[in-house]
Parts: sequence; structure tokens; C-alpha cells
Amino acid sequence: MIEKNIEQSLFRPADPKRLMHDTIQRPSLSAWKDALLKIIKNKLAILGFSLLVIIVFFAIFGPSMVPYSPSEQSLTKANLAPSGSHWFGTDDLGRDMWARTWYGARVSLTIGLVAALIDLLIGVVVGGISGYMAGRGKKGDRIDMTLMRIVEILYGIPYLLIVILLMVIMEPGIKAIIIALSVTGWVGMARIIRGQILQLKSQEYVLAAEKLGTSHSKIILKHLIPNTLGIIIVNLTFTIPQAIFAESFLSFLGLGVQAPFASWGTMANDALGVILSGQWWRLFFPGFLISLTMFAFNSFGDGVQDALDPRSSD
Amino acid sequence: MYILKRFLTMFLTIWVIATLTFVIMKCIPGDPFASDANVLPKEVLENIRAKYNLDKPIPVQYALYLKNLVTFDLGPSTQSETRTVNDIISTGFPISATLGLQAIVLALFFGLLLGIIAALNHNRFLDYTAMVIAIIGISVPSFILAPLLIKFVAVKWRLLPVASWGTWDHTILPCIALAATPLAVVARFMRSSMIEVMNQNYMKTADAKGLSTTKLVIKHGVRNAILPVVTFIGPLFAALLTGTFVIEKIFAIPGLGRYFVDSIFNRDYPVIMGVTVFYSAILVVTLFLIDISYRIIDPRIKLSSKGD
Amino acid sequence: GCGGDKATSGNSKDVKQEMTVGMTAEPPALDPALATDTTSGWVLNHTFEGLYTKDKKGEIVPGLAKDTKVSDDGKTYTFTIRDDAKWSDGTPVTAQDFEYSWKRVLNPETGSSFAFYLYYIKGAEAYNKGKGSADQVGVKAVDDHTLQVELNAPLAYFNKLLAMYTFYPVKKDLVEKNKNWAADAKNYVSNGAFKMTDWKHNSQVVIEKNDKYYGQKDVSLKKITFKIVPDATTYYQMYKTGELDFIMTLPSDALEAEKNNKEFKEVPYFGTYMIMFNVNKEPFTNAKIRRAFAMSIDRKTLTDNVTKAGEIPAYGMVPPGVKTPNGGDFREEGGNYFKEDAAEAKKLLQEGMKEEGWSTLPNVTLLYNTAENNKKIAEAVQEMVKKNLGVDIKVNNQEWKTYLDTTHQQNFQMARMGWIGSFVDPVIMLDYYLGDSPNNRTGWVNKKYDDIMAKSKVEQDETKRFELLHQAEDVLMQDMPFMPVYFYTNTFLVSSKFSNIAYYLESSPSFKWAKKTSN
Amino acid sequence: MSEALLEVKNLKKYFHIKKDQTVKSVDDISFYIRKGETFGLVGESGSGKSTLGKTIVGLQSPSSGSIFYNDQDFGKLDSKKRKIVNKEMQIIFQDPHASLNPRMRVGDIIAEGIDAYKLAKGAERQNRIYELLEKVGLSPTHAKRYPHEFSGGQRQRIGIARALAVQPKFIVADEPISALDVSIQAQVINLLDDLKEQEGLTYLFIAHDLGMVKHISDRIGVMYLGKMMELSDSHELFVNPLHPYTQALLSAIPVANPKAVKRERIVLGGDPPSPVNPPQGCRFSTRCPHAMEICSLTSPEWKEVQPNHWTACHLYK
Amino acid sequence: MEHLLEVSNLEVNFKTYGGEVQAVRDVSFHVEKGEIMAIVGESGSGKSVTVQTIMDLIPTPPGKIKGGKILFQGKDLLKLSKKEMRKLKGSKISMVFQDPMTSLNPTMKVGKQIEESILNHQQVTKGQARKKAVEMIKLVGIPNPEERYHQYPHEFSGGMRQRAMIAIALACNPELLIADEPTTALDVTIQAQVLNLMKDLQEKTNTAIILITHDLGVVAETAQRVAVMYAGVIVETGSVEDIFESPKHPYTWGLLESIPNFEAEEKERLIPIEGSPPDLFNPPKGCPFAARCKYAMEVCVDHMPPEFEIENGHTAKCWLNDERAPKIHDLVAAGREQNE
Ligand SMILES: Nc1ncnc2c1ncn2[C@@H]1O[C@H](COP(=O)(O)OP(=O)(O)OP(=O)(O)O)[C@@H](O)[C@H]1O
Ligand SMILES: Nc1ncnc2c1ncn2[C@@H]1O[C@H](COP(=O)(O)OP(=O)(O)OP(=O)(O)O)[C@@H](O)[C@H]1O
Ligand SMILES: [Mg+2]
Ligand SMILES: [Mg+2]
Repeated sequence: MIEKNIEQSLFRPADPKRLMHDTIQRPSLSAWKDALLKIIKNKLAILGFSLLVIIVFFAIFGPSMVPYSPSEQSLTKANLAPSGSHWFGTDDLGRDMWARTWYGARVSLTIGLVAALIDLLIGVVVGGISGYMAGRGKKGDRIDMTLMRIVEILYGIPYLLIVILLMVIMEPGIKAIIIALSVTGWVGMARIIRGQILQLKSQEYVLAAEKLGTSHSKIILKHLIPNTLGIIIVNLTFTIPQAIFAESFLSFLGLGVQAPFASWGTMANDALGVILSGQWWRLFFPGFLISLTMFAFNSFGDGVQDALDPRSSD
Repeated sequence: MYILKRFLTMFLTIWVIATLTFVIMKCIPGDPFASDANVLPKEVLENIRAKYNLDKPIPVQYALYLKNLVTFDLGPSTQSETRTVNDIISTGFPISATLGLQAIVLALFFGLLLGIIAALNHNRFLDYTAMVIAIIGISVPSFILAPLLIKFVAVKWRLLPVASWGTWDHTILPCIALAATPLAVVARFMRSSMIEVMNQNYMKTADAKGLSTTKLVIKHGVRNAILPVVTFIGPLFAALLTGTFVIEKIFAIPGLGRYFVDSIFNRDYPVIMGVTVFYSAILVVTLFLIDISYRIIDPRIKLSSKGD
Repeated sequence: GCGGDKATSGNSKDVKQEMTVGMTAEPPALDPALATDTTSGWVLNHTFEGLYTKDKKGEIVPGLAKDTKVSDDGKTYTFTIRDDAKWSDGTPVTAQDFEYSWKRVLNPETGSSFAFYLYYIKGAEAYNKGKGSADQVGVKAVDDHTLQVELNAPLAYFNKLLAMYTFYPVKKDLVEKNKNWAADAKNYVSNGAFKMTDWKHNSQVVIEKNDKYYGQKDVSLKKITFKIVPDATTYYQMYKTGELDFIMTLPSDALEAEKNNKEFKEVPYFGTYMIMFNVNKEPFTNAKIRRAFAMSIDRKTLTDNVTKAGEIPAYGMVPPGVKTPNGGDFREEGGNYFKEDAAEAKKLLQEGMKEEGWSTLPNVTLLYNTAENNKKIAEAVQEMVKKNLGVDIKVNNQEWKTYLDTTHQQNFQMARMGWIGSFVDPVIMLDYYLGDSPNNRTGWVNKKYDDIMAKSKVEQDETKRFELLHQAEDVLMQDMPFMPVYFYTNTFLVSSKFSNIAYYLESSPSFKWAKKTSN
Repeated sequence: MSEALLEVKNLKKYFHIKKDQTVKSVDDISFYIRKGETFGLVGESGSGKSTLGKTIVGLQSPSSGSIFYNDQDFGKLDSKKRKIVNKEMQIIFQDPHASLNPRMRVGDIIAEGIDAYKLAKGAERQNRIYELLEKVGLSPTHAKRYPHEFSGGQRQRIGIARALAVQPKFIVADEPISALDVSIQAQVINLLDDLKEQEGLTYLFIAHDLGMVKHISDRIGVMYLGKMMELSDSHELFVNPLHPYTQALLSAIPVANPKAVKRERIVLGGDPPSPVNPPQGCRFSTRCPHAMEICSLTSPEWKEVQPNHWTACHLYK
Repeated sequence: MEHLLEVSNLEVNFKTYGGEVQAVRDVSFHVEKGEIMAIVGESGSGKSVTVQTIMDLIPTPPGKIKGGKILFQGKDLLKLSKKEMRKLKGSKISMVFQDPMTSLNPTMKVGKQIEESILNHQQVTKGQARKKAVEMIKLVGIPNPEERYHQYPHEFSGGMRQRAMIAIALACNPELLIADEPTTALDVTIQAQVLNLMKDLQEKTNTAIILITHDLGVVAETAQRVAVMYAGVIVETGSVEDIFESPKHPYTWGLLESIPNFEAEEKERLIPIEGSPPDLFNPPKGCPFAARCKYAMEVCVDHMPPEFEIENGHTAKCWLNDERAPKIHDLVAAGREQNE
């Protein structure tokens, strides 16, 4: 119907200028900025990130919000339930749980972060190299074989022995924990990444990149690792709580944080008895915060994973 | 060829593990026969040490251990003097293995299920629910979960016995406590790789065949997505099979894990060596099988450059 | 009508005389010669009996020894063994069995850790240390029922030793035939009130009434199952659900709730929890500073709020419970050696520092071995020292065997330690700090103390002996190479269905006379 | 023979699929490609064209035989020289989807070679990308997108742009235009032709569209079951196909004219044989309409039947 | 009369970071029973998206079906439940995907993948399905079917994979077969064989086929009707004869011109269509082809041409078919002047 209304005059050769498309150049962002923008748009990621920020905020400022120090005891005020004066209650030695919990957050968050870094820096690299090199000539095979045997050996030697050995040669403290975690903390990641890369590297785009002269390290970093990102994030999300609890175990053995200072892990560990005595707050707060941190980290991780997946919506 | 080579290196690996364990064991302080109850006169101690060959020079001890390992006879434990290492392994292992296998089956079944459900409902309610369950599973370690289970299931509701070993009922709670974290991990892995797989073209092809979602997932999704889970399960399998100290302690289960950890705390050298090697053997074989299974799961995978 | 139901209750004859008992660890060795720990001792005390034994009240009474003759110089003992002493397989227990057993303990090849308890016997030490032979050991079976023992010197408390499991007999021909006889219930033969019928390693030990036991008519229980449950929370919960009838050492978190329970029992334990000072390491080279530290701890608050098991604050080394010849209690007679007083402590600290010429106190670390209670105590001590003495100390923990090694090397300033006497006599406590005692890690060597202790050993007169022991404790507590914290107690939960359980000061309770009164 | 840029001698590539089974994908092939020439390669699907291509550029190692590039034995190059050769030889993959990393943006995919050899940076790199995109008929805006957002043909062009990015001297183009519409095919072919003229590029051009092959190639080789069957100048091959397989192939070309008189199609009888156990003698003998007794006994010699026209067939003595 | 398939006013968008791609815009066409209908057109013009929408294979999100209807045997596929749709997929409608490598499951034996579609819709035993699968492999001309059955996709050559895809689609005699560039990787003899197979099927079971291809030779030899797509729009439809002999859209003209002259002795330069297709994020208001059209008029710039029915079943969306439009040679002359 409409076409009838079109003027006859329009049926003349078009002005070429009018025929040019107005090609809108979209903002040319770097891949990273682009990803960042997508992450910011992702609700899940933002939720997780905000939670992490809040937790870190309290870790920094929480202890100074109350008039108690994390170590100050008042045996007569032991095991008080949360109240106006003790927001998180007190523990069995009458110490303020709020101050202790947030103080402990510093240790535990540091440990978590360190564990994640170890996973990424050692685990991903070893796994990446091993997986990529497997099946790449005699030399490649040997590299894979060697790295994986090292991983196996680290799995095989009883960890407890290693820890006790460390305990003898090191001063207890965060540094000792970090070293104890670095010895074997990354092996799981390494194996997972290797498996993923073994699967991925048969993809033709890897061949293509190779043919284009991309170096091995770049192929691993730019082609293979990004495609295992989801798995890396998942692995991180349980490396972290594992490390937080490993710290409590190490502290228990005498390698870690020394009393009266605490971490979430040691607090939870020491508070196990409340299952009998009913002072739930002693277990709940550190435990809940570990879970909350994990929740935050998981949502953030999932969000990032979604955001970085080009096939996901918006 | 590859298989043969791997097979041979397994022995090498076990030997290295045994050697390193031996070295570390000898480096750490503490004497198997020291206790606060009696710090023994030197001569008495020497009598005992002689009984365990501990009076010999370290290289000789090492050689003896290796010889004993090869002959599968590590002699008696220093802690439980009337028992041999073989005896300890042969009574402890079946118990740990029973429990470990059950836990793995549980973790795998529900973990995969949860992960798949989450992936299929990506970013929807069920996904979030599954995530929360998984996070609880990951961030509540077994040493917290186990007493909670006891408190509620066994003490409050009286559904199951608290602890000890005997009937199948006794295995349920420890099994749940053992499986919780791996279950969550499996779920997260599966979810992540399943989301990836669901994006692939071949899923479209399968969809175009009119397959139901279940079939789609089971026949096409799982095999392509399961690799990380398989990798993860490998060492876990070896670890669970040979027992977990915490769970065995809490539930008073006479498994191998308790002996293992106790042996280290007690500096029970023969048991440390025996169980370490036993565990490493299981571990190395498991990891080997896992590597082989990669090829079966994904025929494109090449583990070595020989024979393409 | 709501009748009839209550008829089913309690005719005591219908009551199944069985008991399930919580045990915290696997007994490492159920062989009297090899056992060194309380767990094994607990089972052995039920399955074996020595020449002497304990009665219900814990008094040392003759066991297999029908008659004991002591020579005038106090060095030769002649025991006559009961005619009705039988092994659980029905064969008689002979003097030869005893001779064999004791020599077996001393045989270097056996590698018995507790062999030194037999060193009072002539030639024992030499044999055990490889310098003598079995024939030179002063133990001889004169005939089937007569055993003659020669000691190096008179020993006032020899009968207390004889009740220890290291002195229990084992069946000679059985043990000779089968080196591993004690590894399983299958080949197990014993001579006590019970015999072992099942041993599932790390899971349970079952003992049943021994019909061949001479005093079997006093034994009511038909079967006792020791369930091995290492975790305190777990065995407590098992008690709560009735899976266990008896547990000991309650988890500290349950104490509060159980304090008023009728089934709860608190029994003093013959041991002392203490913190050792290394007298060779600053600042504890100074006795005043040691004393100052000891005085700055509020022990009552500690036992009431931290340990909570009814422990007794300790101001001396020897725990209460030792009867003196004049019917008193050794502890009461000795009294407290110091008072807690913050002001006084501070003053002492200042004095001590002046003596040493320090303007600031060297850094102090308190070492403890990994365990829940130790940690709490260390933290509380740390806080108390800070509050009462104004000194910031660090606390550090170590895994047990490492800790033993560290303290043995004297690589510490303050370190916690506990010591339980294996029989009730001040000697066993005071020997701990002898200059040549391997247990003494403090570096404290005092000639006077060692001399007094040596004298007390050979003193035949009980009154004089106790006097000497008091003197020794005086010397010890004057110098304070350690500070006592509290005397142990043991806590129990016992199902009210059981009666007649015997609680002892120095060892685990005995069920020999126990009886189940209702279902 | 110095003009040959690439020479393949007795090249074999076998795949072991099971214990005792090998697929002889490429079986004893020798030929050469002159500098600046387009060598068309056609043949039955599964006859080993892609395998040959991949082996030539070094993505797969040959089971035996040798490849000379600029008279240098490819297998014996040291790593430095190899790198140079690697850059000069590029491949356009047959499968446009699988060869693109799903997580990389098209711009970065194209620039991969540029980055690897550090050919350009910053704005220059950007411009190179845009230029390449436009050359293959895509628009610069596409640089930001991810591979899955493209149609099959668009992806294929990304693959072409990527190969061109490093300014290679020799390109193995494995069915580079199969998913393109004819107009864009024309555009791409023109582009390849231009590059050949201007920069002296050499191509090994694998395709099924014989029209295009004929159009672009100087010489054409015909493969069947891992063997080269015929090789000649492109026009010559179309007017005077010697080998019965080539004849059959040509007769099957569809014509874009519904009214055109249907030419008589040579229908090949029998089943296509398996490369696992290829027929004795001539590989084509089982389906050849002219098969003789000898064909199934001895394998025909590879010979120059007419000047510059090679074939392996017993019909030509 | 009811068409087997009738697509009307279909619109499909994709949300991407940066904007919405309007991949399919107001597409309408129909397919009769037993007919082979070819879709040709610009690469990226929305052919695959259109047919995948029919099969309910567009991932949503990012895809979004903005409007339109797809009537198959009278039922609107867009309104069917997943379950009802599943019953159709693979049995009544089946599809050959464009991308043979990634469209086959890399971890499943090829034979199994074929067998699966048989088992899913037909009441047969495993053994029968297997036999049928082997037969299908053989039918599409893959040698050694028994052995190939047990191989994985990566062990197949490109063309073999494509044939495996075809085997899957043909395995259960669909009523409508959608073949998205099914023969791109096949040499001409096998292409002929496969096309014959499809024709046989069409003749025997009266299957309708939508054939997407770029090979105009194939179109000419196999199809009865043709739709030409450009930038998400069907610009021309008609019978094969109509399209090849009297095309009415400049894009179609361009296409036909681009084909290399097979018979030519001398090498001639190919004639592509100048310029590039519009950006689908922001397609022009008027005719999408205007920018590349030698005969573009003012009206083309702002007004989307309606569908002009030239003659029975032959339609074209081009203003040139309006009676008011000037004769083509006038436009050419004018266009040249202005352009140069
Ligand atoms: N998932 C997606 N996200 C964004 N854009 C898409 C997506 N899928 C397809 N497109 C766009 O939709 C348009 C149509 O694509 P389609 O695959 O239908 O083209 P086609 O006609 O099949 O082309 P070809 O002949 O090259 O296969 C293309 O421009 C493409 O970029
Ligand atoms: N990785 C592999 N493993 C086993 N066989 C293989 C492998 N790659 C290729 N083949 C086999 O080698 C033969 C040749 O394959 P190739 O891909 O070279 O064929 P092609 O000529 O390119 O065919 P098309 O035209 O169909 O792409 C086929 O029989 C194929 O099955
Ligand atoms: Mg190919
Ligand atoms: Mg398409």
C-alpha cells in the first residue's frame, strides 16, 4: 500500500553520496577494557565483588570498631552470646569475637590470596607446559613426563612429613605457611590444566597459531589458558577454602599463626566443641564468613567467566 | 610403547617417593621411642633400636628398607609392637577402601547431577541453588560437617549410630562427610565444562536429531565435559581409598588413614614407609589409568608423539 | 487402664552383664613386657594379675602371692604363689612363669621400654644393658610355687611396683612357642579376672570373664567391650546415645553441661601439670624471676574457667592422695610453697632483673605441644603474665614428638609438661627432677636434692622416708625449676546401670567388681 | 628445475588407526610447484589433499619422503631457517570454524601472525587488520567480533585474511572459497590473483569447484586415493583429460544453466575403495570403465605422456 | 493449498556486545511437498540463521526471534513446546549443518552418531539401527563403511565428515530436509552422487528439501525453485528457470555474472559485485543492496522495496520492477556519469 504513495520523482538515479553507509565505528576498546566493561555489566560478578570489598573493608577496619583487642581476655566474661557490647559474642577465654573474627580475616584472606596466586603462577604454568608439550616430539614428551612425575612425587610424599620438616627448619608464621602451601598447593591445578590442555590442543586453531609462528608460550597463554578459564576459576574457588583450612591445620601443628592471634580456620577448629556446648556463635561467625567469602568469590568467578565467554549473552 | 614406558616409570616414581620419604623421615626430629612417660636409659633405648635396625648407619637402614619393600615385608610397627606393617595394611585398607569407594560413588553421582542441572539452567534459579549447595560443600570442611552430622542425625534424631565400625549403617555418615566436598567440587567442574560444551556446534547437531535433554546431556554432553572431573577424581581416589585421617578419627573407623597419620606423629618408621609406598603405588597406578582414560574419553588426545 | 507395663523392669538376674567402654586409643601392645602406656595397661590390668594387686579402694594387696617373706636386710623376697592361680586355659601359673617373664622383660632382645622398673633387682640392670647374663639376675623359681627375688638394696615400695603390669607373668611355653602371641585374641592366654576374646585393631577389644580365675566369684561382668574411639566429641556423643556405658576424659565443652549430671564423676589423678623453666636460658636463669612468673598465674581462675574438669590448683610437685604413715596426706602436710600475688610477683621480677642487671626482660616464649587444652592454657597464661606481671610473652606450639625432641635438647625457655605417677608415692613425682633423670629438661641440677632423694630410697622407716621426701620437695620448690599449675583430675560419665566400679588415683578404673544392675 | 619453489619427493603420510591398520593418506607423491605459479589440486574427497597440504606446510610430519622449499630440505632445516620458511609458507584451513579460537576477537586472530613476527604495532597493526578485512570483503567493524558471530563464509574469509597477514610467499589454500557465495568467491579469487601478480605469491590451491580451479590454476594435479593420477597445464587438462578418473570428474561438473543440455556423465561403478587396503595395482582399477587385466596387477608408472602432461595409467604406454 | 512449510515475516536478531545484529529481516517463503527449494545468496545474509530458526536451534539468548511464523504442516513451530518440537526434529525435519568438523561430536564414533538418530525416532532394534547406519555410510559414498563406523570424526577427511552429516540427516526419511551447504567439501563426482541420493529420496518419499548452496551449478541441476537472500532479506524468489534466465534483481544479476566462464580459453578476470554488504547492526532503511547497485535510485535509499510479483511465483524486491522505474540502460548511463 505504502509504495503507491512514493513520489514518482524518487525514481531517478541515486546520488552516490547518499548511498554510502554510515558505518558507525564502535568504540575501539582493548580486549581487557572490553572484558572489564562486560564484567561490570554482570550482576553476579558485581555482587561477588562488592561482597569481597565489604569483607576486606571489615578485615581492615573491623577490629578497631570495638573497644576490645583481639587478644584481651576476660575469663569471667567467657562464652557470652552476641549482644550490644559484644557483637559477635565472646569466646571461651572471654575474648571479643568481633575483633578476633575480623582480625582473623586478615590472615585467612591473605592465605586465600596467596594460595590462589600459587595456583595460578605455578599450577597453571606447570599444567600448561606439561599439557602442551605432551606429544610434541621426544623433547616435549620428556618435559611432560618429568613435570608429571614431579607432581606425582609431590602427591606421594606424605604432606604431614613435609610440614613437620618445615616446622623444624622454619620460624612459624605466615611465611612458613606460604612455603608449606607452595610445596604442593599447586599440583591439583597443574593436573587439571594439563588435562584440559591435552583436550584443547588438538583443536585446529592451535595448529593455525603454530603455523603463524606464535611462540609456544604465547599459544599456551593466549589460546589455551583462556579456553580453560572456567575450569581455572572453579579450581581457584576451592583452592582458597582448602588453603584457609590448611592454614588451621598448619597452625595446629605449630607452623602457622601463633596464639593469641587467630585465623578463621583456627577459630573454627578451636570452636568445634560448641557443637556440644551450644555456643554457636563461636563456630558460626568464622564458618559463615568463610562460606560468605567463598560465595562472593564464586559469584565473582562465575560472573567473570560469563563475562569473558564471548558466547554468553550480554 | 607409551604405556610400557609409563609403566616402567611408575616404579621409578615410587622409588623416588620412597627415598624422599625416607630422607625426610630421617631429617625430622623425634624418636619413635620417646614419650613423656619414660625417657629411657640409653642402654634400654639401644636395645629397642637394635630390634628395629635403627642402630645401623643410615645408608644401611635405607638399603634394608628398600630390601624389605621389595620383598613386601617391612616387619613390625614400632608403635604397635606386636603388629606387622603388612598386617596393618591388610586390615586397615579394606575398611578405608570400602568407605572411600562409597564416598566417591556418592560424590560422583550427585556431583555430576548437580553440575549438569546447574549448567542446563545456567544463570537461573536452579543454577544458583546448586551453587549455594556447592559452596556450602566446599567451605564446610569434613571436620566441621562430621560432628554436625553426628549431632543431628545420630544424637538428635537417632537415625544412625554415632560412630564405630561394623554394619553398613555405620558407613553412612562418614560417607556423607567424606563425599560432601568432592561432591561440590565435581559439581562445579561439571557445571563449568558443561556450559562450555553446551555451546558447541555438535550439541546443535544432536539437538537437531530430536534427542531429549537427558539423552543430549548423557550421550553428548557428559563425555565431552567430564575430563576435568576425571582428572580431579584421580588423586582423590587414591587418597580416599587409603583413608582419611579426620573422618576415620571422628567416626572411630579402623581404617588405614588413621594408621598413616598416627604413624607419622609417632615416628613409626616401618609403617610410614609401608603405607607411603602402598599409597604411592595406588596413586601412581590411578594417575596412569587416568591418563589412559583421557584417550578413551577423547580420542583426539595425544599423550605422546609416538604412534599418531 | 494403663497397667502391666512396669512388670518388665529389673530383676537383676535377667540383666545381661555386659558393658561397653570407651577407650581413646588402640592399645599398642597387650604384652605385659612391651606395654608402656595407660591404654594397654588398662586392658592388662583386667586380663592379668601380678604377685600384688590393687583392691577396690586402690590399696596394694597380695594378688597371686599367697605369702611373702622379706629377709631382715630387706633385700630378699620369697613369694609363695597361690595354688589356685590358673591361666585362662586352665593350666597353673607357676613360679617358673614369673622367672621367665621377668627375665624376658630384661632380655635386651625383647626391647622392653619399662625394663628399668626391674633394675632394683640384683643383676637386672647389667643383664638388660648387655653387661651381664640372665643367670645372674636375682630371680629364681625355687619350685613351682616359690619365687625368690634378690634386690640390690631394700625398697620400701617394692610391693607397689609388683602391682605394675611390667611385673605380670606370661605363660612361658606359649610365649616361647609364639613370639606374636599377643598380637591377636586367638592365641591369647592370661591369668586375670578377664580374658581377651576379640581384638579388632583400632576398633575394639573384647574381654570376657575368665572362669579359671581364682577370684571369679567376685566378678560379675560377663563381657566388657572396649570400643576404641579417639575423638572426644564422638565418644561423648556415643555415651549420650547409649552406644557406650562408660567414658572418661570428657571433652571440655561438655563439662559444664555434665557437672550436675548424676552419672558424672570427677576423680583426682596422680599427676601434675606444670610449666618447666629452662634454668640455663635467660631470663629463667634467675630463681626470683621464675618465682615471679609462678606467682603471676591465677590458677583458680584457670581451672574454673579454662580447664573446668575440677582440677586442683597446684602449689607443689606431689599431688594429693599419698597417705603418710601418720595417716595424713603428703600434700596437706607439705602445704603450699608459694602464693599468687601480682604485686609481690612484680616486685620479685624487678629484684630478679636487678640481680641480673637487666633493664628490660629478655623476650620470653612459652612452648607447648599441640593439644586443645594446652593451647587454651598457654593463651590464658600469656594473658595473665601480661596482666599481672606486665610482661608480653609469645606462645608457640609444636607437634608432640618434635616437642619432645626440642625440650630434650633444652631449646626452650618455658615449656608445658605433665607428669603422671605410675604408682602412688612421692618418689615417682620427685624423681622427675633428679639431676640425672632423663625427664629433667630444665637443666636444674641440685646436689642437695639428689642426695636427699638417694637417701630416701634406702630408708626403711616410712616416717623418716617421708620426712626426707618433704625435705626434697622443699629444696625443689625453693629453686622452682618449674612452676606447678594444677593437679590432674579424671572425668567420667558412667551409666547409672552400673555399680561397683573401682576408681584409682594413678590408673584407669577397674571393672573387676563392677555389676550391671538394670537393663 | 631451479624455478621450483617447492618440490615434493616421494612423499608418504600414513596414519596408524589401529594396531595393524594404516591409512595411506598420501602415498608416494612427487611433484613440484614453480615460483609464482598456482598449482591446483583436485580429487576425490578423502584422497589426501588436505593431508598433503598440511604435510607440505609442516603441520604434520611426513612418514617418509622429503619436501624441498627453495631447494632446502624442509626436514633438515635448523630452527632459525625453519622459522623463516614457516613464515613464508602459510595455510588456509579447510575448516573455517575449528581453526578460529572462539575466545579471540577476529582482529586479534588476524593479527596473530603480525604479532608473532612483530611486523607491526599499534595503529599500524590496526590498519593492517582493517586493510586485510576489507581485502577479503569484510568490514573493519568485524574486527571486534568473535568467530561464532559470523556466518560460515565470513569465517572462511577470516582464515584467508589471517594467512595473508604475514605476507607469505607460498600459500596452501585448502578449499578456501567453498563456503563463499560466487560473488565473493570472485572477489577472493581476484584478490589471490592480484597478490600473485604483484607479490609473486605461489599457491597450492585445493578445491572441488573445478570451474574455479581451472580459472585460477596454471597447472592442476588430480588425486585419487592418496596417489597423484594426472598432472598438466590447466587448460590442457580440461580439454584433453587423459586419466579415466579425470574424465569422470570433469563429466560431473554441474552447469549453472538449467536449460543446458545435460552432458553425459561418466558414472563410476563399484564402491570407492578404502585407503586402509587400497586395491592392488592401479588404485582406480576397481572403478575404472577402461580397466584392463594389468591394471589390477601392477601399479602404473608415473610418466610424462605428452609434454608437460603427466599421468599414471596403463592406457598410455 | 497448504504448503508443507510456510515461513512468513520471520525476524531474528542477535544481541551482541556492541549492538543487535539483525540477521534475518522479514523473511517469507514456502516449500511444497516433494520440492527442492534452493536458497542462495550473499555469505552472511542469514541463510543459516533462517533455517536454524526453523529447527529451533538458535540459542536464545543471544538470539531472539522478534516475529514471524513458521508453519509446518499447518502448525506454527515457534509456538510448539520443546517436547512437541523434539518429536518433529530428526524425524519429520532434519538438517545437514554447514560446518562438518565442529558439528560432529568429537568423542563419539561416527557410526554411533548416525545410529542415534535412527534409534531415536524409529522402532528398531540396536542391530537393525546399526545395519542401517552402515548402509547410510555406504550410501553417501564413504568406502569401508564397516570400519568407518568405528572411527571418530577427526579421522575423517572434510568431505567425509560432511557426508557423515548427510547420512545422519537422511537416516530417517524426513519430510523436510534442510541441507545447509551440504556439498561444499565434496568433489564433483561425490557431489553428484550425494545430490542424486537426495533426489532419489525426494522422488521416492516425496521429501521436500531446502538446499542452501553457493554452487549455482548445483542449483541449476537440482532445484525447482530458488530464493536469493541478501543482508537478511529474500530479494528474489522464483523457479530455477526464472532466476537463471530472467532474474529481476540486480544482486542476482551480479551473482550470475561472477561465475567463471568454464569454457573460456583465455583467463579472464572474474567479475565480483563491487562494494561490501551493509552492516547488519544498523541496516539501511531502504534497499540493502542499494549501495552496491549500479542502478540504484533515490527511492532505493529510503524505501524498502516491496515484493513485486513478476509472474506466477516469481517475485523480486527491487524498485526496478515498479512500473514507474526508468529503463535499465538509462540508469546505467546515469550511474556511470555520476560515478566517474
Ligand atoms: N550468534 C551470533 N551472534 C551474532 N551474530 C550472528 C550470530 N550468528 C550469526 N550472526 C550473524 O548473522 C548473519 C547471518 O548469518 P548466517 O550464518 O545465517 O549467514 P549465511 O547466510 O548462512 O552465510 P554463509 O553462506 O556464509 O554461511 C551474519 O552476518 C552473522 O554475522
Ligand atoms: N588424524 C587422522 N587419523 C586417521 N586418518 C586420517 C586422519 N586424518 C586424515 N585421515 C584419513 O586420511 C585420508 C585423507 O584425508 P584428507 O583430509 O587428506 O582428505 P582430503 O583429500 O582433504 O578430502 P576432502 O576433500 O574430503 O577434504 C582419509 O581417508 C582420512 O580418513
Ligand atoms: Mg580436505
Ligand atoms: Mg551459513
